[in-house]
Amino acid sequence: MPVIEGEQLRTALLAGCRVIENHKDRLCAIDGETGDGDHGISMTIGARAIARALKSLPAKPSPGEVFQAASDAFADDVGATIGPIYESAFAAAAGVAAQQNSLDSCRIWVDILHAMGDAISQAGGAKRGDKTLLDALLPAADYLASASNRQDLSIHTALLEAGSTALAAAEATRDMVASKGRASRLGARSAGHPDAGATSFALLLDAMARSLAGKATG
Amino acid sequence: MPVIEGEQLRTALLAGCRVIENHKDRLCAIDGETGDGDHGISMTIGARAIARALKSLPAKPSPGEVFQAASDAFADDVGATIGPIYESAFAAAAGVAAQQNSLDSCRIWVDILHAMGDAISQAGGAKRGDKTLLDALLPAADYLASASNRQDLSIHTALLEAGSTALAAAEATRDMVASKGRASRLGARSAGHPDAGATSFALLLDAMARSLAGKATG
Amino acid sequence: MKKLINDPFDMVEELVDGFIAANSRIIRRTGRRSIARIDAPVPGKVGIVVGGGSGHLPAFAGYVGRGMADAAAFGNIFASPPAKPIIEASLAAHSGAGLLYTYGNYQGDCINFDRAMTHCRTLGIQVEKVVLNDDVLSAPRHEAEKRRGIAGLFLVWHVAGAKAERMASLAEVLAVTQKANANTRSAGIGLTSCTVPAYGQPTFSIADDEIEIGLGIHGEPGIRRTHLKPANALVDEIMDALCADLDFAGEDVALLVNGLGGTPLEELYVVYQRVQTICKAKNISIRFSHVGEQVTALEMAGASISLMRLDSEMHDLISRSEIDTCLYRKLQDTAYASH
Amino acid sequence: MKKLINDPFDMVEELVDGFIAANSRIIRRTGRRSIARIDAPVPGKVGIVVGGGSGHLPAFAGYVGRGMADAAAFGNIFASPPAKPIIEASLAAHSGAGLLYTYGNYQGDCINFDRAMTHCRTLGIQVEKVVLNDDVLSAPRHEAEKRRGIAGLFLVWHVAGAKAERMASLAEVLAVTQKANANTRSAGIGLTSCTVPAYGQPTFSIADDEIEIGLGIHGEPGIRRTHLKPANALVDEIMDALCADLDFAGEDVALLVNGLGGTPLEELYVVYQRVQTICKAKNISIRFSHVGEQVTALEMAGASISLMRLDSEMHDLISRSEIDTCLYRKLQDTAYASH
Ligand SMILES: Nc1ncnc2c1ncn2[C@@H]1O[C@H](COP(=O)(O)OP(=O)(O)O)[C@@H](O)[C@H]1O
Ligand SMILES: Nc1ncnc2c1ncn2[C@@H]1O[C@H](COP(=O)(O)OP(=O)(O)O)[C@@H](O)[C@H]1O
Ligand SMILES: [Mg+2]
Ligand SMILES: [Mg+2]
Ligand SMILES: [Mg+2]
Ligand SMILES: [Mg+2]
Repeated sequence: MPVIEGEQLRTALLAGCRVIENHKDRLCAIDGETGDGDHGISMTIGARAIARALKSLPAKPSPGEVFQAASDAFADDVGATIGPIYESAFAAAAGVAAQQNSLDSCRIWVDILHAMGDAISQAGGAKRGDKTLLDALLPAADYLASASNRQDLSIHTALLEAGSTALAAAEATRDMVASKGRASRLGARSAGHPDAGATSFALLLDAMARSLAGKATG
Repeated sequence: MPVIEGEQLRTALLAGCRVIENHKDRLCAIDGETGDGDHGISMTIGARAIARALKSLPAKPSPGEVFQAASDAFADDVGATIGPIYESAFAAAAGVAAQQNSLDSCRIWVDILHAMGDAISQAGGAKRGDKTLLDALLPAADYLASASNRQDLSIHTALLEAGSTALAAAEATRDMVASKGRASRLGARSAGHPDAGATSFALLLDAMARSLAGKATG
Repeated sequence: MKKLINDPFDMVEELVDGFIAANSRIIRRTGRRSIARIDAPVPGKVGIVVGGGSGHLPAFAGYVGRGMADAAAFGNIFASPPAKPIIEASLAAHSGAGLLYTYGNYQGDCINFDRAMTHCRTLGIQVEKVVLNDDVLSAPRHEAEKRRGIAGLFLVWHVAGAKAERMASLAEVLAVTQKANANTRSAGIGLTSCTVPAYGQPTFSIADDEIEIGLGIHGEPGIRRTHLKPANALVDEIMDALCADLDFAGEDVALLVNGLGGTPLEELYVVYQRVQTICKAKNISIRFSHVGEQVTALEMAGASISLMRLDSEMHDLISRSEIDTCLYRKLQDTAYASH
Repeated sequence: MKKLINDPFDMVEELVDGFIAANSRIIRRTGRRSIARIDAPVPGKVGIVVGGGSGHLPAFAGYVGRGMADAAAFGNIFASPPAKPIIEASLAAHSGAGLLYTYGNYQGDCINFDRAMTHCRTLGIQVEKVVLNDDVLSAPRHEAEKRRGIAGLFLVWHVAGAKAERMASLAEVLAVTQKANANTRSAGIGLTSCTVPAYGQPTFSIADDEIEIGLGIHGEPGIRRTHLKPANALVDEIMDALCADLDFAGEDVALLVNGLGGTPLEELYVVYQRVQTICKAKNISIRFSHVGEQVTALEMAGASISLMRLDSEMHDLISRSEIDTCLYRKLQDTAYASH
């Protein structure tokens, strides 16, 4: 397996963007149950903007440059809640990655995810359990933190597991009652459907992990 | 069988109005195929207006008064093409009936229908074959003209036959191409559906004949 | 059928009541189904009397007010008003300078307005008429007198209203209105049908991927059906039809992108974006434009495009007019600059 | 999905192009997704900056012009604009007298406007905000700060715009806008869903005989579902909800009957007819009213009612204001009388 440098990160993020776009309709449908049905669209607009930005980065970008390009892309093109959320989250990731040439340990990914989580909480005031993308992101971070002491796991395998953890956690938001964003207006009526933002975050992380591990994404 | 005086005519026209309203949706559907789908509504509005007017006529009105009340009702409440058409037609019928206490011969009904037909042509410029209510009215008049020499037929039976003739003639407008009114804009596309106005006229005449003959209407 | 109504047969009564109550700054009631400008008759002014079936708001009653019409008659849904409310409107608008009737070319309207005209003339009132026939798709050019009137009335009435407001004579108002109508062309497309409330069913049925080209404003079918295409392709077809009928290239025009009721303004601006691109390419100068719902067919989805070729008189009338009607307002072109 | 569009992902770009081209008398482009009054910044005037997701026209961009807003930012369909176009709009509207941001209470708008505000303040520009929360059905009274903004903005912005147009200070414009918001209440019902073009499916599904009570303006579901009822019964429910939240009895009010996009004006007048009957019964004096589509949700069928309690300052501002924006115009109350 190659180390995770900027080039691999770029490829992985592009793979994630393709998966997001492939799941556009599902994400809209989930958002439509309790929100306004546009989450797949906002994420697709963001994914396309990231893809454009990443393609125009110079060869061999640093990991920090890749995350910052994603942040700028979300900032300019997306809007809504999710636009500034990911703008802040990717900017925080870029901050953590800034001094790194490669992202090859569980530890650095834990730091990245925690920084993203903090930035998200700061941007939108949400905390764990509010039925947002934090509820996919933080379980993935937890898993990586627990994995960081295990010698038997490669970073690629650990990230794959983190992706699976995020997907399961996103699914588990089904039972939560939303307390942020549009869905919160429905109160108890918001339970029974998974959270759209948690689902898209999990798809993104899982697709990136698969790409880094050289697996097919879909 | 009672003679056909104003009171019987009023009862018959009220029966006709009920039948029109009962067929509202069918008339709209027919009009919708080639026109704007409102014929059942215009006729129902007219039928209700006639019913209101006839109910407020004094007891034992003359046949002329009955027809004139119907004309005024259409004039005030209906509009569209069919409003002035029936306004004129009923006014013409009132003119023929003016000198009569009863309408007991085929001859007088032929005169009434011809006067109505002329008034309709004058009001809207249509002639036989243009796929209008004339194509139900004039065949009924033809039948009554042919029946007027036959001693074996009561006026009640003759009017029943005239009603059936009108219904069949209305059905036969299916093959005609409209050259008046909205449907005419469709050209050949107007063939294949019976004419809405012919259908409603036939329903009206048939219901009146049934009422005069003491039969159930539906 | 899902509508915010009570008994469908009471709908017109109730909407007329609501309309009159909501617009009492500008109009007054002149009968059960007729209204006039609150200050009608305006001394010395030709009275412009309009009307038609209900279901087309803002047309027709919405245009009563300063700068457009003096009085209007309401019909039932999609049905011409009877002569009676037209006569009421006429008497209210009549200042002595004569009346102009102007309405779309539909058989019912022609018959009822003609009956009202005959009546008013017997009272000694001068009445002229201009029957609008802008829909190029409703009949071929050599039968232009058979064409029906659709949203082009919105442009024509700018000219008619402005001329009358300048206290022109009946002959002058008639002439410029005829000229405006003769220079106006429209064509429309429908994406969905609409439901006449008292019937409760869509007037026609149409597949999810089909549209009607050349339909009118009453939910009646169009002249042909085709598959849904991108907006740009549809606009190109419509513009071709308009320009084939009257050569607008190199001309000054007034332009309307009209929504039929169910199509959001956002889509109308997508349409306008293409229309103005085409106009630039054809060297057509848009001197006045409007994008919005003006002549509707209840909740039908679809749009029409109308172009009116402007000569200097018409251009002057439309650009300098000030309009304050119930449902449409326009300031002079210079209003911003002078502020 | 049947819409007059091209690629759904190009729709906002194209509609903004069309909007700007069609309204060039009044506005100019200040960025890819932002516009300002053609004469902005107006020297000495507080700049009113608005914005929100697309799909609500005439709101929000349609209100840029004399008497309402100075500049606006466009978001994607139903999505708040990012901070960037809000900043572009702000810089264009900024004359030195300060800026007022005013928008509906949605999380996305709050975050993005706040980011723009922070940025502008670092540039030394004074910025205040009034976040509108008129929808009484979106949260209980003791959580009024959670309520979202719906069509009431149309009334509030009359007051804000008129005050700014009179060259009041930022503190004064802020105060009267807060007062207007605090006195405004709205509630809506939806009959159908709507389709976000890039998704292509209705946002929610609803049976033929069901309606949503208390829905917003983004095709999101309402707070409860009930059976379709006659319009009068629905209006009674809405008016009860409004009056239970703020006692309008005996007060002067401004009133909006707003269509969500797919409901014909004819139905809105049926609604208004009932509203004004109720107002008479409750001794509520309607000093200003408007019936029409102002704050829409694409082609969604439905309506909302907004009431704003007027004190003498607000009444003076709303009745004497003259408004000439892209999609809404209003003359002074006296315009007819003085003519
Ligand atoms: N305050 C918040 N903090 C973090 N995430 C949030 C917050 N509010 C909403 N979200 C996430 O955003 C998702 C909705 O995004 P989207 O539909 O694109 O935005 P909008 O609600 O503006 O339409 C939710 O499913 C949730 O995961
Ligand atoms: N010129 C005409 N003369 C006589 N009858 C006509 C004429 N035009 C239309 N009709 C009749 O009127 C019917 C349509 O009536 P209706 O739907 O009520 O009016 P509209 O066409 O104004 O909607 C047609 O089916 C036809 O029978
Ligand atoms: Mg959403
Ligand atoms: Mg018809
Ligand atoms: Mg009709
Ligand atoms: Mg949204």
